[in-house]
Amino acid sequence: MTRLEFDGREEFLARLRALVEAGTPPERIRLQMPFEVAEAAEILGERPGAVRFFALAGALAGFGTGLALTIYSVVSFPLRVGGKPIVSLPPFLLIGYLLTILFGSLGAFAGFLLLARMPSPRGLAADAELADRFVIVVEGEEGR
Amino acid sequence: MKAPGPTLAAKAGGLAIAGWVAAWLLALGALAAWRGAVPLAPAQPIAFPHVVHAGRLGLQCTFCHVNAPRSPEATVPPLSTCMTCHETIALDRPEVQKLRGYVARGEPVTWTRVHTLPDWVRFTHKRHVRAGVDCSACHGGVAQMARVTRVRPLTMGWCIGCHRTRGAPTDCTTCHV
Amino acid sequence: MTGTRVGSEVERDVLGAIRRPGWRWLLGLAVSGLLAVLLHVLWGALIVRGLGLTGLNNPVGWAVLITNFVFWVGIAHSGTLISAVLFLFRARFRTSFNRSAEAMTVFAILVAGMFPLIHLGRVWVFYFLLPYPIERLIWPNFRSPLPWDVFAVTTYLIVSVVFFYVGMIPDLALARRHLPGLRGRIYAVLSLGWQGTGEQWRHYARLYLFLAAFATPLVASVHSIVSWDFAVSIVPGWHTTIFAPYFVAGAILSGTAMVLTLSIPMRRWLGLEAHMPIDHYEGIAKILLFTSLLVGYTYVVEQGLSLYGPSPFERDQYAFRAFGPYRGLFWLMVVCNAILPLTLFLRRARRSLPWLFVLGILVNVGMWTERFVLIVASLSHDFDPYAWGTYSPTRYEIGITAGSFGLFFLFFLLFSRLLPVIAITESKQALADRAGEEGTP
Amino acid sequence: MMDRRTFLHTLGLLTGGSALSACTPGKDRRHLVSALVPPEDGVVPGQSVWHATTCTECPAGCGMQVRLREGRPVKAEGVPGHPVSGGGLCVRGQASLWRLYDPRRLRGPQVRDGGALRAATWDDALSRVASALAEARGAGRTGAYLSGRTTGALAALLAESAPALGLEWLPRFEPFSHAAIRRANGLLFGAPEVPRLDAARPDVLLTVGADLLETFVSPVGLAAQVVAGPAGRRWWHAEPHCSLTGANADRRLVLRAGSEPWLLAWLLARVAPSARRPLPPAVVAAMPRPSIAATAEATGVAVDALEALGAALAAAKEPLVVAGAIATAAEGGLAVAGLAALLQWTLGATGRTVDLARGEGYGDVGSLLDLRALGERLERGQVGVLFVARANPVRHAPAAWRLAGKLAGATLRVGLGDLMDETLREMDVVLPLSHPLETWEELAPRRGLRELLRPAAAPLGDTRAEGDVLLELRRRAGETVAPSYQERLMAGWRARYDDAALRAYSAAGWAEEPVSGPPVGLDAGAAAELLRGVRLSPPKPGLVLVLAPSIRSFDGRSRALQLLEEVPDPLTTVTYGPWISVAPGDARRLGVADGDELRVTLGGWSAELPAKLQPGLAEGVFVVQRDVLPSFPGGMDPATGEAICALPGPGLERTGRGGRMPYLSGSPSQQGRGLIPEPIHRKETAKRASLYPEHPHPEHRWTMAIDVSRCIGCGACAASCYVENDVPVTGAREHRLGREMSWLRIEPFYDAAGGVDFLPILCQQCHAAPCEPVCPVYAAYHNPEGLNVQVYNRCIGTRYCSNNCPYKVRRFNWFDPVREAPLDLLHNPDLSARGRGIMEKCTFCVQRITAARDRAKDEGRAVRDGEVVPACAQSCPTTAIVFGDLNDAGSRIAALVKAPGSWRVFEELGTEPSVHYHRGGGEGER
Repeated sequence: MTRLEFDGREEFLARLRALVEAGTPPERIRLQMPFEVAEAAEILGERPGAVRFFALAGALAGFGTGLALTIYSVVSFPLRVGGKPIVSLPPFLLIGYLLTILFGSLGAFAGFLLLARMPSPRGLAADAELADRFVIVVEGEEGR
Repeated sequence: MKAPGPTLAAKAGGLAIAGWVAAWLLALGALAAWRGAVPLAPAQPIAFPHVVHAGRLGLQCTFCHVNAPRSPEATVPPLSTCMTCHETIALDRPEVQKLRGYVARGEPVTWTRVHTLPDWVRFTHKRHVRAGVDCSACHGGVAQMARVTRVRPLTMGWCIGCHRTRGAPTDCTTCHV
Repeated sequence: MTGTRVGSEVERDVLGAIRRPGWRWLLGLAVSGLLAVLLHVLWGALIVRGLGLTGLNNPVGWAVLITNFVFWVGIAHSGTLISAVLFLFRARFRTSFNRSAEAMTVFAILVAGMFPLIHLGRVWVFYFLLPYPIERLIWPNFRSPLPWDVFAVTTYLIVSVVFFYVGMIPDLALARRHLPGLRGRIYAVLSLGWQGTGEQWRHYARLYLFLAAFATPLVASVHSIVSWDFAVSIVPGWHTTIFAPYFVAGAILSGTAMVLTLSIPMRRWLGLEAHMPIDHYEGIAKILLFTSLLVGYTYVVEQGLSLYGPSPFERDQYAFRAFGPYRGLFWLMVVCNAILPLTLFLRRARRSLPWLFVLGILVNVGMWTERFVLIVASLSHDFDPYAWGTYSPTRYEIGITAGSFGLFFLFFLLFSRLLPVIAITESKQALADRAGEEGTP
Repeated sequence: MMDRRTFLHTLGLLTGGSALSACTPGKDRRHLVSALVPPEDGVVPGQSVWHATTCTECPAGCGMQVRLREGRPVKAEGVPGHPVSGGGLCVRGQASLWRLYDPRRLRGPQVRDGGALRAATWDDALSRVASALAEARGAGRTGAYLSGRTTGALAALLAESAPALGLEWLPRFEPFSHAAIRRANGLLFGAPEVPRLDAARPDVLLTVGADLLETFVSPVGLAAQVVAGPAGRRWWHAEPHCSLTGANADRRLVLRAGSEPWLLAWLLARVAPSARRPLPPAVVAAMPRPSIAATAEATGVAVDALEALGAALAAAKEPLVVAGAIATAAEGGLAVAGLAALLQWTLGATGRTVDLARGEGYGDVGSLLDLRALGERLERGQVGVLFVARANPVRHAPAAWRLAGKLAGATLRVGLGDLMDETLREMDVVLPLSHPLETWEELAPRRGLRELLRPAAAPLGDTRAEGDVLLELRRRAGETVAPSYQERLMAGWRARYDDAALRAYSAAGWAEEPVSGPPVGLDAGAAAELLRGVRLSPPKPGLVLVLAPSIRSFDGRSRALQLLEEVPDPLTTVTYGPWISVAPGDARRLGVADGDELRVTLGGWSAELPAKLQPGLAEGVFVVQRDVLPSFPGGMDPATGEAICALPGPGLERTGRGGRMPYLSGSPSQQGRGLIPEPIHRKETAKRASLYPEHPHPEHRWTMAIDVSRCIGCGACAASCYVENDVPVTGAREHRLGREMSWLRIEPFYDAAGGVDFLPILCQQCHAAPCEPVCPVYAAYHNPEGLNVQVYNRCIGTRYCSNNCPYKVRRFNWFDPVREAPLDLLHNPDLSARGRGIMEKCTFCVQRITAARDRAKDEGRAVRDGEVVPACAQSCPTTAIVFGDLNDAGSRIAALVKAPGSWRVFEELGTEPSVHYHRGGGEGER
């Protein structure tokens, strides 16, 4: 396996591009970066992660929960207030909206932890390496 | 001015945060503790066995608790009621002698309530008895109890449950005025 | 010049700040700590003796306590605005402020959240407000704006905390590397073992984007909902449709002002001048100016509507605000919120940190009075003339208000020492971007 | 003749909760008590019994029924159809229960030991008195017994006891002695009496000074009569200041103080020629004939007003002129009373609406003249033992007399009373009297009427009935007397009544006997004499200080009862503490605002009082309610012995002190907001403008209608509400902060002309209530019977509901309500607990609705119309409040709600209140 380190982003990207064009299969390339470089993912031809699906699921769940909770609460113990109808949707939609956002963000966060395999014991290990430079690691055949 | 810094900061910070959190937990704890708990089966000055009177002798509840059908409060009977029998019956029993002691001293007996409701609940025995609710619905099988025990939760949800099944009013003013 | 060298500077300075507690800091910590204690002591008194200790009375059932609630929720706003909205708009000057603004948001919501509880008559049954299946079979009334508040504020708190934390993960990892021993371990655990692999970065980017996307509508909705506490009622002076935008604008104004108030001294005392350039402050100043214009506009519209509208109650109410016993506060609020910020049309004013600092404080004074006038004046002069009455706070309310500031600054001071106050990683990225632009003609 | 037990039973002595029955601990929820024997028959725990008895807060003797629970009186109400009160009970009557439970009540006898009073036993105290009596007899010094107005059985006992004890029973002392009226009637008709009035019949009514609605003889009864007057009835009221009576009259004439003789003289001359009962020539000859111009000049009343008044009286079918109170409490009061009496005579009122034969029984009441005589006798050391019972002469005698000092002239001073006062403080022996609800008594407040008082509670302290004290003293003097006052009374009743009659008496609490007096005739000579004595001098110019009677404490005897301070003064809404009412014009001149303190000086006398602006008041007139003054600054009219209450030339200056004073009104005017629409057109019942469907009220729809033309603002409803609902009494400090707790208030609104409208505001039980949807926990909700329910134990105290209530009728418990023992016994057990941090409010006395439904269920029927009567409606002397079920098409309420001109407050807000207001049938001239 080979390990390459760079100070500058441009050199790093150039080299990465070269590697891929040279036919190195992306799945054998591991990167480490001090900050996000969107182009890297493009070069490796990776598609945006699945976080969005978690977010969507959370959002939908939230909205459903909000409506269900509010409607159930008035139906189970109907009390007349201010001459308003028992099931008054506008305020209930509001609750639904808020829970959409709440569950949505939590869903996204949970998804991230899952996909990024965090918290990761390897990362927590005392000697875990954290690059303040750009690192490209190309695993050899024996890597698998 | 470098070594003590972080530790001091950490200490102060830790303390402050801990204190704040602790205060909240304390408050919540106090909240949880806040309810007047009533023992389920308190000891009574005289161990009156309902199992004998209501059970074996088969006396009606209202034989002693005369006010149940006509008043909000069922009330316990006056000692004179007990003495109608215990002038002559079971004089050897220690509890009966206790009773006679009270009467002799002219001292009223103060029982500990087993079934009690908070001040903000208006409960009337009359309505329930007249609606044909069996005493045991709320008081349990007293006729089998040597010492009266609270077997029903007597919580609002429990009341409402019964009111709903029996089609009794569930408007708040029914119980809370 | 390449990104990493400059980047490592940021890293050193910011993380270095965690080490050096000046005497100013310790003093501040002590003072704000005492105030925070005072807050809880006075609250205890209110619980034990009753709310009669406040100056509240028959027409005026809400006053300083609710004013504080609205005020702090308002403060909380700029955090989300700067981190989420500016992130979506790719506003570069954001990087100097977003971390402290997010922290500010979290702390402000914590403080704000206490006030609805403090002003409850029977706080020991506050759980009646929470939607959980209790044995009483009865639920909160979701038609009332107060449960909306409960949901809105809770949501806002949780989302802000997540946003704050997620944004910090890479920096925590860095901090872990800079600090030896136990504290290092703590930061390591907090960083969840972040290593900055390509995989992590990929998902991280998506997550941050989504959080920003979720948080952005909250900027608008949370304070709208707070405004509906008033707008949904029928009280003359409260019952107006303009309240939602009015409150949001006001919230951002006060929040931005608070950012200035906090970050200018911080910049100085933590020696971060290099990483929080004036240009960035100018950007904030522009936001301040813009929102101030919005607020000024709503003031005019509000009065206009009342004069134009059919309701004599409304008309009397606004006359009462401007010329009644609270006129002093009313005009103070107009000057602080709608007039003084106009100075920011001048570039010199926008770039003068002392003025921005003073202005920040004045604007928040103005915003606090705005909420006070709005709440108290409306209640003290509503429909039935017989029931009119005025209100003035007691030392309990004043103490609790001071205490709330104490608690807030306590949190912020701790933050300024225990966590990286500037988004290091993002700054690096920003610097790299700039370097890139300069490097590639 | 029935046996003793049935006899007692008939009198209700043994029925539930009476003083003797075992009283079970009410509040203890932790224990149950087995008594030794069952309680007396009739007692069912947790059920109330109503006792008919009599109110004694003032001499009128209104009927009062008391509700007993667990052996304690918990509520007082009027007796429907009572001959004196007609069914209402005034604010003071409501407060009589506060007197019963007053923590400051004297608990036991006190005797003076080296200067100070100290507690003593009855035996000790009485033996002192007995020996002193013996000594005095030995020394040949007759003692004196000075008491307040005393009637019925006690009067009989005193009449025979006083001589037996070597005492002279002095003429009764009453601050409101109506001496001038009695003197005039004595001179003119040989009947020195206060006539019984019928204020319901007149179609034209002129009251000069006489405050029919506040303190004049029998205010509750008169109020009921006045509002029941015939349609189109016109009522003029003439007085220098602005009293509640004046505020309620159709037209109020502001008289210059002391010009009453002018007005009446002019009227007499005006109507005499055409009168239905011509005056004898001698009288006509002696009649003074002031010109209308001179009269207008002297009285300050416009000529056309005088013309209108004269014409109305002359043309009236059933005219009535009444002069009294402030009008006769002045120099020349006799002339005023005399002229009024002659007007009554010549207008034909005497014998019809003015009944001297069946008078109010004031014949044996004296006046200040008698008090002065007593003072002189004391100075000359001619008095042996001096008794003062149920009276406070020290406070009501003119301060200049220094009566307190003169009392030392007696060998021993014995005071009988229930609360320490200025007079009792001067006594050597203080004997605590039981409350009228703790003893047996029989009153005869007016001729031909007997009223029963019976014990409703066991005495709270070591107190006794006055009758028992007298009997005991006679026993100690060696006489053989009845074993107890109770025995004496019962013997009397046994002799007087048979079984049925006693039952009736006991059930009603009163019995009327036919009284026949000779028809009175006018003594022409005396009349001419009196007329020749009328001096028409121009009234003194300049400021005048009016010492007005107070509806809240009568002559001051009820002043100690806190409830009466909690309930605001109807005209100024001042609650606690003294104040001086100032006309806005004078306030500008003096540069004072509400709460600024004024020093008032009259000769040597001075007092410092905070000012309160009163719009209705004429400039130059300052009003102080005489009950709030520590001593009486006025003098006495030697001709009649009346206290002079309109005092010219007071000195007024700012002290510079001042501050927030406890008054409740945020604005004396409606600010054009039309709470009381004016004038009321017949308005089409507005279409319900709402997006929401009408919600159903399947069973009942409780609704209230209030007739503002009948509401006189007396505050009885408010007081009744306080007692019925345990409304916390918060005190002056809280009132200053604006934290009164009243569930029901009466809002006085002044119009530009100085007229006053009274608007009772209570929870309006809106159908689209703004308070409900904002409550986060459903503590406020709308129940199927149309009530806006407040569930106290669910309330968490956000106060949002109160903010959102346009009527501001919700009350928040800022602190835990505390009541000093034994006041805590005055507690309605039907209510659920409320406390600190809870919002509370009126719910149309829902506990009474529940009780009525309970009763109906037991009897297997529906709730009847008029069966549910909220406390406020029950007490209203003028029956202005009607309550009922709107679903019941035949009910009174249904008719009233539909009636033209009925409106709801702030209807434009779409809250759809369940409280409807209307102006009765005929609109007043106001």
